[in-house]
Amino acid sequence: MKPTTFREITGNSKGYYMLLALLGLTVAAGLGSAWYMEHNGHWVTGMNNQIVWGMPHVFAVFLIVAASGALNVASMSSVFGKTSYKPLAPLSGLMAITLLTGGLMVLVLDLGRPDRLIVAMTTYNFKSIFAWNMILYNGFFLIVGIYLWTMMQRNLNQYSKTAGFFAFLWRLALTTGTGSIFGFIVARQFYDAAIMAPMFIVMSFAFGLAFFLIFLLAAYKWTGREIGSYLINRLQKLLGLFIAAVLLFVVIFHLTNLYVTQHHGVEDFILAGDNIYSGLFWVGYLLLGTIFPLIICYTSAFRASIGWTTAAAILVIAGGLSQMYIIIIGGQAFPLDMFPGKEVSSSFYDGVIVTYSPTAPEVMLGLGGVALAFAATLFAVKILRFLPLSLANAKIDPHHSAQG
Amino acid sequence: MTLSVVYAILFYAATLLLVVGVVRKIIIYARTPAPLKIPVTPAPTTKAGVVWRMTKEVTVFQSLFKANKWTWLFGWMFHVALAFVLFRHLRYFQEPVWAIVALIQPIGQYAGFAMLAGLTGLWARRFLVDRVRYITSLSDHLMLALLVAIGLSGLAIKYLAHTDIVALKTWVLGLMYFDLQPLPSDIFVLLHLGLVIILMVIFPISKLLHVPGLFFMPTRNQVDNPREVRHTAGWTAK
Amino acid sequence: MKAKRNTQRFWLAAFIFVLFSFGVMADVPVPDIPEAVKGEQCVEETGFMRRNHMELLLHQRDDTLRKGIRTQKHSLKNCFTCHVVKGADNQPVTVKDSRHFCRECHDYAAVQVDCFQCHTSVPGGAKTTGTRP
Amino acid sequence: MSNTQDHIQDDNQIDSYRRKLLGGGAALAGAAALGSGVFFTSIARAKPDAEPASSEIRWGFLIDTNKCADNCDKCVTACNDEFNLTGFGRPETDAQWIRTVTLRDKKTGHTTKLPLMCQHCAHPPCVDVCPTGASFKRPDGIVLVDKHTCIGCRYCMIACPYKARSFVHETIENQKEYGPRGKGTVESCTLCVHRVDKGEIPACAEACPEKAILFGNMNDANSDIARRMASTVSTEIRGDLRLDLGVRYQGI
Repeated sequence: MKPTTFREITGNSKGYYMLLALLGLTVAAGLGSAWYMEHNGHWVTGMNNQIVWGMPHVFAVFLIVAASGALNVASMSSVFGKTSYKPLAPLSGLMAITLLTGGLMVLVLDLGRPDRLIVAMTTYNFKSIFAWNMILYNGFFLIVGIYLWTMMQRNLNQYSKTAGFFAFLWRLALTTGTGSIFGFIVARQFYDAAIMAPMFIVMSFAFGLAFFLIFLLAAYKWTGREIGSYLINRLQKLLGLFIAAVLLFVVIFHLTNLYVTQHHGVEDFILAGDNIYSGLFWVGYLLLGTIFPLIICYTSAFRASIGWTTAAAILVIAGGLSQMYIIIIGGQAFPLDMFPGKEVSSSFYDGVIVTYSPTAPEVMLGLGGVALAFAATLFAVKILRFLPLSLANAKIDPHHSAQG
Repeated sequence: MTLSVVYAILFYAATLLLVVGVVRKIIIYARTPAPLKIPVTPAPTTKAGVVWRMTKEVTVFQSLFKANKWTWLFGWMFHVALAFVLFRHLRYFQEPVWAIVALIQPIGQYAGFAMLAGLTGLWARRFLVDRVRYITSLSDHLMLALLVAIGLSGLAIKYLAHTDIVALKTWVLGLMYFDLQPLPSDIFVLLHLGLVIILMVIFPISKLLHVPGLFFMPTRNQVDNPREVRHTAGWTAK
Repeated sequence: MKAKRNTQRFWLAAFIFVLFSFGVMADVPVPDIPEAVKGEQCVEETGFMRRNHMELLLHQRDDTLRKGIRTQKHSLKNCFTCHVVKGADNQPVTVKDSRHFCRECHDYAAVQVDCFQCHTSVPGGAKTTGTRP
Repeated sequence: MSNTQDHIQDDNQIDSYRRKLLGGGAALAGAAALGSGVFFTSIARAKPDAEPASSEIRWGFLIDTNKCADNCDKCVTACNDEFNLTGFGRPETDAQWIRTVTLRDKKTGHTTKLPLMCQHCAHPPCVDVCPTGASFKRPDGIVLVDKHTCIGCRYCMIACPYKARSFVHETIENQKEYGPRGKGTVESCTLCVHRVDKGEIPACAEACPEKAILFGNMNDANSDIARRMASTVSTEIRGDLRLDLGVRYQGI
């Protein structure tokens, strides 16, 4: 195969600027929301002393997990030698960086004291998984940055495999760290599960690929560059595989909880409760986020369709957000079990299922993070050579080119 | 008090040299004819387009970005950080201080480090890249050394040995009010101010003139309309 | 041609004149630093305090909070207790008032004081506001 | 029984309680050891100002829930007064450093009431998870938040098994000199560290009319709290987590 030619997109159409402006406005709205929240204090959000992490964390954790997953396509080529994915590796690395940027923006701007970011970056408690995550996130930027550099500067291409390997190891560590934020919490019934770490890794595969697909397919469709059915089909199947893997882990997670008697309460609450969480689980995650996209990915009727694959990716993202909402909000809504066998009541919402109603600024901040990730990617492909001129079957499929 | 007087005189002299020197250069640039239409294509065909192009040149260094990513990275980092640092220094010249200056002020502290990082990158390039090393003259090193020394001495005041910042500001305001005040004689303050004086004096005869010079680049500031409008400048105007 | 050159020289001279008249002949504004009510020397020499009070405060704060060392010499409380500024009602003014000891210089130098986002800024603490939970 | 005796002197009240609990003989010995003095309003020795907190000491509470009266919240009021914990009429976001919790046994219907605050764990999960080390434990066992380095991430609130911490959701302007509090940081019971360092006992313990909250040095075998813990059974809330709490309860 001939080496792939990468080119900046022209990016001077009305549509391009309108899309960029729309994303920019969303980012601005997110920043404005953050300012509003910080200025007034967090009481203007739906978060309180019971639900201490809310919508911003749903979006932030989701984006951070997706970021490491977005690197997956690159790892497929550099670590697992799948050469057909090689032309996609630069975009994959780019999205890993932009998604993480978006996620961290949301996370940092929700802090009670975002002005002390410098404290967070310089003062570490090494027993805290959160502190490790700060190092993992910063290191991820660095390593993926180096990886991109080795891919994009020709005389460094020889090192890109090594760099890609380290980036792969690092992204595994990063998602393990993110999952462990919840996995290491002994106090809460829905957390405190070692399976959180590997489950987050598998979730990252699906979420990251979904984001990647949405951007890739839209970019090729709107720029009029060619993307062949071979590649779309492969990516479709890959997405299906990841969705199925997530389902497996979700099933194991809940089965374990259902087996352990003391977790029956919280499982009942999440899966069968008269609340939003069970609805999000069965409809949001299972039906919309898992079964529908699985059908799209594995049914020949939808084979290699740009539109349907995009739809599947959007559904995966919707399902993923549902999952995050269940884990983060649901896990906090269920009361702490401080006094087994006792009915507990107090002025501080002990013993009751607490409600959470997110307010607009929180959601706007979260959406601002997503918009930032897309805006940065959109801008980057205009000024740097991330996208191959063509992803036609002849350029990708080794057999195709062998015949030709 | 002797030091205050000496530094005050030096500052007045340096300011005069800087202003007169730069204005003189600007006049020279402005009067230098650009007889031909030579905008680098693709070039804008309207005046508004030229303004947009120059804005991009000034704010994001567009042509440098297209030419060399590493130089752009360090160069841009240095210039943006410098802008923040200079903005932060406005507080010495105002009473009361503008709210926006007070707001940016803390960011300026970190910008100091970014500025040094950018300068280090730019300096390293003059040693590490063969072609650049070949064309580097002693004065290029001097300018970089001067800027680095100014940055280091400034950071030293903030992080190593504090000064009486109120007294320092009073001294600076004293220059503006022609009401001389005592200058805190801390070593890093004297060093920092002394180096800035040197920079101000050298500025009008150094390559730092690219600051005003950028606006007079015919390859960038011309409208690409040779067929629509007859171009006259300098001797062609006669 | 010669007339044109003279015009240019005139404008140049005018410009330089204008530039220097930005400095107005007037007294330099200086912060009005409240004297210590006790009329005593500060806990350290004045020049030292003006340069290094933040280091002392940081050191004291860590010692007090983390180790439980409760000596008062370099405490924040000491600053605004000795240099208390009273308002029209003869009550100490809080940091919201620009005459507050800490604000006089910090406003002048455009340096934020974070302390009072958590700490009280008047001796004995401010009056109770708000409702009981 | 103790409800009817709140006018009686401190020592006598303790004595009567001990008599009831231990029987006459042990009570005599106990009373002798307690001796005279007002140990309920001051502890044995005030720490010199310049001396750092000692790791020899482990400050803690022993709370007798049997004495906790149904409609009493004097400990809560005392804490709120001590730190000016005023609310904004928004119970979901207003801070509570100490609260009374009512327990009702699902089978028997037996109810118990107890004050719940930061349990000052020897192995505090909040300290483990805090990314900047703002949550920390003093050598003498008091768990605090260093508000100078707290970034307001609230991970400690997720990790605390007792929901003992509050996030400051709005601007506060009525702090006490010894009790800094500020928007965007996390806070909780400080075990009245400012009083303890002066040799006084925490505000809640002082305010309790039934003397249900006993404060003292658990490491000192001669202290009242250590003696009482040695002689009667006490429990830790969520003892299964093995956090070695600084707050022990009797009667639950």
